[in-house]
Amino acid sequence: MRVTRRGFFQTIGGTAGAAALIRGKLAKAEQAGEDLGRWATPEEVMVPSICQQCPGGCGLMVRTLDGKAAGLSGNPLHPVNRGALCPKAFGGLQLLYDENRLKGPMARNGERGRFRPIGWDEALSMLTARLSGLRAKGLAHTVAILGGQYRGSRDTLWRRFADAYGTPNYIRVRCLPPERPALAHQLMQGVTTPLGYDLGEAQLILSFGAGLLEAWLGPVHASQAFARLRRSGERPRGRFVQVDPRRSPTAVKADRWVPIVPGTDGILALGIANALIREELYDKEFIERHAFGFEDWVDQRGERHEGFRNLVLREYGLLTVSAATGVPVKAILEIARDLGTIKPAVVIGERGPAYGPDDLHTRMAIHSLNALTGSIGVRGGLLIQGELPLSPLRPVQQDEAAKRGLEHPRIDGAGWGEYFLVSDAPQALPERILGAKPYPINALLLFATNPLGNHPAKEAFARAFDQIPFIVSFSPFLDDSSARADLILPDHTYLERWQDDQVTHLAGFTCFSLARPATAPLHQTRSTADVVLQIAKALGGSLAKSLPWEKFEDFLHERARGLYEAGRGYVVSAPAEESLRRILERQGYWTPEFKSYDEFWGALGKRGAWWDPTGLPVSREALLTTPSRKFEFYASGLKRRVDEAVKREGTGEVFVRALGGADRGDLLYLPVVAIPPVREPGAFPLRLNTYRLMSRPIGGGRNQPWLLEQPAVHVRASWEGWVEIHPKTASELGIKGGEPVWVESAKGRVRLRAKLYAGTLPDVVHIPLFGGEGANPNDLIANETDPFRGFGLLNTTRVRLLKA
Amino acid sequence: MPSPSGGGDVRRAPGASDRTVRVIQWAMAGLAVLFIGGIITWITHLIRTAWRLGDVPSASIGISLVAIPVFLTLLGVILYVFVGLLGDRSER
Amino acid sequence: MADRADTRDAVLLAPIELTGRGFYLTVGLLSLLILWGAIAYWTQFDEGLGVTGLHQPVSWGFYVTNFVFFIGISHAGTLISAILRLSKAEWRRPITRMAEVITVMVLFIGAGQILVDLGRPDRMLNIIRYGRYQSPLLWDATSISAYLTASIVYLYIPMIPDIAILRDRVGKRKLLYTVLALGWQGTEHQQKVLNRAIAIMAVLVIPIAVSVHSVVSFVFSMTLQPMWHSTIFGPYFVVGAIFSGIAALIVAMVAFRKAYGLHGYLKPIHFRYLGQLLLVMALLWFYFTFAEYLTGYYGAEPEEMKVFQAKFSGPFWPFFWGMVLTNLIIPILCLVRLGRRTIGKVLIASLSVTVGMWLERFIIVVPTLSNPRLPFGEGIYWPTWVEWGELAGSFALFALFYVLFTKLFPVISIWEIREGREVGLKEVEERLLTYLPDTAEPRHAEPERGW
Amino acid sequence: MARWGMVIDLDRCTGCQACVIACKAENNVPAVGAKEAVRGRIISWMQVLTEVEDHDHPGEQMRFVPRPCLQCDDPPCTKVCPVYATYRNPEGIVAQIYARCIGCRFCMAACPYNAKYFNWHRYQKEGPGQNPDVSVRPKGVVEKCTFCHHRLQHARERALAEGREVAPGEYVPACAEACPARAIIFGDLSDPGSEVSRLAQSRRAFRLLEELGTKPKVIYLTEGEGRG
Repeated sequence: MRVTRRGFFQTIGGTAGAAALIRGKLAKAEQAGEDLGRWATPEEVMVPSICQQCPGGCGLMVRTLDGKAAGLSGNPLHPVNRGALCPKAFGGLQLLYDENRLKGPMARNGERGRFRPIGWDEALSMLTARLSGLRAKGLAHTVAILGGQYRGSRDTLWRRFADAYGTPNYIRVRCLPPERPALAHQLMQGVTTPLGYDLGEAQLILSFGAGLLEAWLGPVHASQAFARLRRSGERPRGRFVQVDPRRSPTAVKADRWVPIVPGTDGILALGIANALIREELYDKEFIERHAFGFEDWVDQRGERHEGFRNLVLREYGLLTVSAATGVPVKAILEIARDLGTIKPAVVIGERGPAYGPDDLHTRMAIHSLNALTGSIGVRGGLLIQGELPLSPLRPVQQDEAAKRGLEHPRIDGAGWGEYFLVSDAPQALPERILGAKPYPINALLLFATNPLGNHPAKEAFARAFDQIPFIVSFSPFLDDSSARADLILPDHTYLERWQDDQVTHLAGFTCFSLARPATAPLHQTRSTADVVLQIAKALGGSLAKSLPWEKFEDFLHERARGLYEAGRGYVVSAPAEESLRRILERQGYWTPEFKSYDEFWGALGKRGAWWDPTGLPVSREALLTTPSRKFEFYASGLKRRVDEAVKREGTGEVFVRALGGADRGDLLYLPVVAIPPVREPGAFPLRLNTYRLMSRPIGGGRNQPWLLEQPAVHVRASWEGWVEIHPKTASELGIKGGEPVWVESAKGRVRLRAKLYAGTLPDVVHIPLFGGEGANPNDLIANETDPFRGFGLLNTTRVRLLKA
Repeated sequence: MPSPSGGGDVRRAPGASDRTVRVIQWAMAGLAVLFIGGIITWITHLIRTAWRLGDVPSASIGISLVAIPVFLTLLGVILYVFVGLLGDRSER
Repeated sequence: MADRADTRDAVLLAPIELTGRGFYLTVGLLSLLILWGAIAYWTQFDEGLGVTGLHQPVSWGFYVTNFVFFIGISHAGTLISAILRLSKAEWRRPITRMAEVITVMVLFIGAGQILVDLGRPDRMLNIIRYGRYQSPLLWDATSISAYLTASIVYLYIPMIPDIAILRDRVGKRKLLYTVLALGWQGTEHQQKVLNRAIAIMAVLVIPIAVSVHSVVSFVFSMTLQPMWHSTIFGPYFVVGAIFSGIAALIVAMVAFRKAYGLHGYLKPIHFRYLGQLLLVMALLWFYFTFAEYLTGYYGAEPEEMKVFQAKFSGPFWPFFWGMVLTNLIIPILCLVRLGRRTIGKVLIASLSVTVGMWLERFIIVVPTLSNPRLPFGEGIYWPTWVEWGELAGSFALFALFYVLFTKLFPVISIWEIREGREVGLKEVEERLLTYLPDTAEPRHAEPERGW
Repeated sequence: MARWGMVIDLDRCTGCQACVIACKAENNVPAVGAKEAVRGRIISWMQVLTEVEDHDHPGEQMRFVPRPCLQCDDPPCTKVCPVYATYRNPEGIVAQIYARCIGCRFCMAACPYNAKYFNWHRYQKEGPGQNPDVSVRPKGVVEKCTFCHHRLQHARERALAEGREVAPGEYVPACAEACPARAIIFGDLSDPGSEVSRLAQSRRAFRLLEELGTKPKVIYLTEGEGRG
């Protein structure tokens, strides 16, 4: 055997080792003693927590051994997921133990991007000094707080802090606000809380582009409902139709996949409505008693308005619809007949990102199908989501500076002009900060959001960030945005902090989840909620009085008291006990399980959630709270808001253009989508469609190797992003599967691996958002604004493919 | 069949080295016996395990029925050659 | 009589007495390749099998192909020399030892490939303690160890007279030769013992050799994988082994004929006979391949067809058609008319067959694994420098063993040549008479004298 | 003796891969990294295969098939192991002895379902956040799904401590526990009353590569209109 240099040294080391061996014998005796201690079976405690990888809000049960987290599983008692989990949940442990988490607060050292670690006191004093300085100079309104995708008491706390501090600019950067009702539901039904989809009891589900089984609002809850739809055992197998430009895993599981030109979902819905009306398959009883604006009608001033029925019959014949959407007439007819005959049916039109340019009318058109099938307010259709009886908080005390600050208009212009229907418009933020219209931003707080990485307008945001003198980030990881921050106060991960979650979009029951810290914090991080309370105390005055709580735990403790006193609902327990209590409740005896609130709070902390399965107003009155107490095809609520805005701002031209076309008159308020002119391909022939993956958490999960390695099931890919191309299109361009290609749009170009996938329309290519390491598709997506959600349009960009 | 002459005419006087040569030669024979004996015990060990665990004993017995006689004949040939050649010198 | 013979066979003893510059050159080159192989194996041992090109569906690749290939070459020796001895073909005399040496040397390398292929070579002894006869690998271990002992014995016994000659003639390594010569004086009794031992070994070694390669094929045919699980694998591998064995033997013969100037002993007639044998084996090999692929194609099972397409038109087409070219077409073109330049043609044919047979083993092992039954994802396998290094190292090690052997012992059996000169002619004549129909003699001819 | 088996209802399964990641988290299966994954060395004991019915345009008819180790009753892999490192234990689970495996990978070549995975490198060391009940595998050994055998031992210890039999449903592997659509039903096939054996007789039941005679104990239920 050739003696290598290393081999030579090893042999020398060996002989020296032998001498040590004898000495080692003595040391070994007492070392074994302490080993025994280590090997004693550790104390195993199961701590309930909430998974924060997506807005689903599933209950976790964290297995801790001697206080250290060693395993995750679903909380069997939690009503949202009943012990099941999706793949993302298991990334939680890798998130917790990720080595390059920020170990403690850091301050900028020289130019942006270079940091020096500092202590918590110094960091908090820096932040407090800056905030109190701005308030003193009367610039309270120039502080902006960007919040990401989270719900529950942390949102209430931040909103309360902003009101007490005096800044109107608490802006949420997310494409779908789950705790607010969908805009279409609000305008057509007047509801103020989100509607629950009772998918488990439905017999037919028609979903327009919503990835139910992938990355919709609660994939685990939706998957359980899908399983009951298919195999509930008591009733025949339910049907599921998915309308999607891409054969996503949801479409693969559907009985019928309807490939459609991206952005034309509304037109297809109107085509189906046309077929329903023409073949008299719609729910006549519901329409006559509970619908307004279906037939032609005359208003008080005697003007005649054309009803939804005649408009649809005249404008949206099946041939025109089929031409615009690419869906064959036979398919539209079959879907309409299914929708008309199979009861109960539910139509889902609540996709995360926008459908297309005219997103509001698309969603209203899809929602009108729910009215035509009479599935509003019935089991298996759309149900009202009850209110959580949390105890109310004392009103916010505002001093002079706060009042003056709140008089200023919001920096992102939400509620005004083009965005008058929207509560947050992050899309408009970069231009307004750069232009300092109506005022410059002096301080920016980033919480649970990464606009420089995950937002289509990320270049504009980057330029805007340079204008802002003082940026604070609460991110536990150094992502693109926190790299530009001046001060980083890293938050705990969700397994290390107190937290709650008020889950919406569920089949009728209201649910409040509570998470205790599963393990002691691994590094010098602090929960941001506690940091906000400490800053409020440090700023003193009305802020300290508005946010009097010592720790966030006390805040939750106070809020949860309302659940105890509500006289309904239960802390989740094993299904056996629960069903007994449910039967009692149906006969009217609700028996309190706990004698005192502390006992209630202890049980809530041990079991993880409170829910109220029975308080369920299924009646239609609760669901139709429009001015006419009916389902309004002609959205009079929208008309009223447009008239108010015209009165308030003088000209109505700005938002009429936003609502799609100047001279639309009545069409503005009807669920009707203009048929787009056929555009010749031009320089960028292909359309880009983006989508979210089931195995990718919010923010992309770049530090969770398990998830990066196993992203997609329909396309064999791992670790890096990819672009799905139809084999025919690929062969025309001479691209072979697995080859890197350039995907180029007007805005930029990105290098991705090509995957041949026939489950798509030939002229559409698909890129998963957060696909993996490597190129970021946001460099590609054109920075077009969706006026109804204040977020970017993610699937209207046109691209072309080049061999790399 | 007359045997080829083979260079046998030059004989060296038997001395100390002669005894070492004989010892090495018999050691080689012993080594062969040891090697083949080892293989046979290994095969029997395998059969016993297969029999004890009921792990398709038929296959292993089949193999050993063939393998062990083959090894024994090999050993036989080696010893036959050794005895034949070495033994011949002493008897003359 | 004896001294004249001494001078005539001096050329056989030359390589042992004096070592020329060529020897040091070849040993230097070979040890360079061995160094590359050693470094390759050390990195693999250190970092794990991940440095090779193997991956999830294709868990076997280069090393298993090499294993089957080298065990295949080992059949050159014993089978050919045993068959030629039994059939008393006189032209075998200068060839038998060279063939037997190939067997012994290449068996070590072949068995070594399995050890190189192990993920945990440090646990090799588990085979001894927890061995399990149900696994074809254990059948391999048994039959290869039997074959190794048999071929060592079969090499050593015919060498004893030559070692005695060396003991008396060569000044160097006196102790080694005296020990190994087992006191051979060429007496009547010793000659009888020797001949009988060689006869027994010649008979014994053939079944062992056949068993070795059929058991090597059982490693594949005992599984349920498409294009592995077929009954033809046993004989197919044995035919392939003899085929590649003869090719390797010819290459070795040409190499040593040139290196040690053995033109007098390895004459074109030898190469002509071996060439014809090679041609017969080529056709026989093609028959087996044709039979296997036809049954697979005609049956058209979906999994079989997937592997079939992968070989014929899929990613493995260059290897498959390369194999057919080198194993069939080149040998036929070269060997059909062996007129002038016999040795050149036979050398080309056997070199192409050696490459072809390696390709054939590769085509058997890898395509089946890279097209699994379930949609697991096709794995395209391509070896890395580690695997090429190991292959080069194995060839170099085999060549080094061989060259060192020729330095210690004569590569052509001297006493058999002499026996051939003195006895051979008369013997053949008598034997011929026994074959011819007995015309005048009465029926009760004296009984046939032994074999 | 119990004969543990699993029924996977392909009609309920949504191909979400929760079972894949749950299995990795429970059994400390390492993520092999980008370079190794590109070379096709991902270790995932449970793997969701995508069966494409017709090949000329993939993506038309597709089916998600979660494939753990099927714990065959007549396993082709245990037959070929030269050192007894993989064997079928009395409870029907095909077990793997990591300390004895010599890494010859014969069982990987023999398994028609490719359910065996090899540690080409040393992919992970002992670290925080790992499940202490399952050993971390060194480089050079083969590993496979063991139906979360350590959970069976836990359940058996608990049952022994409480002096009772292991209750049905007490021992459930990580994939069955995590599946959102409850498509993976696990239980004792030898107990006729269990849901697993009931579903095994359903008209929709079929086994993967049944013609090979390996008698797998993971039974699949087809999609489509059939009852049961």
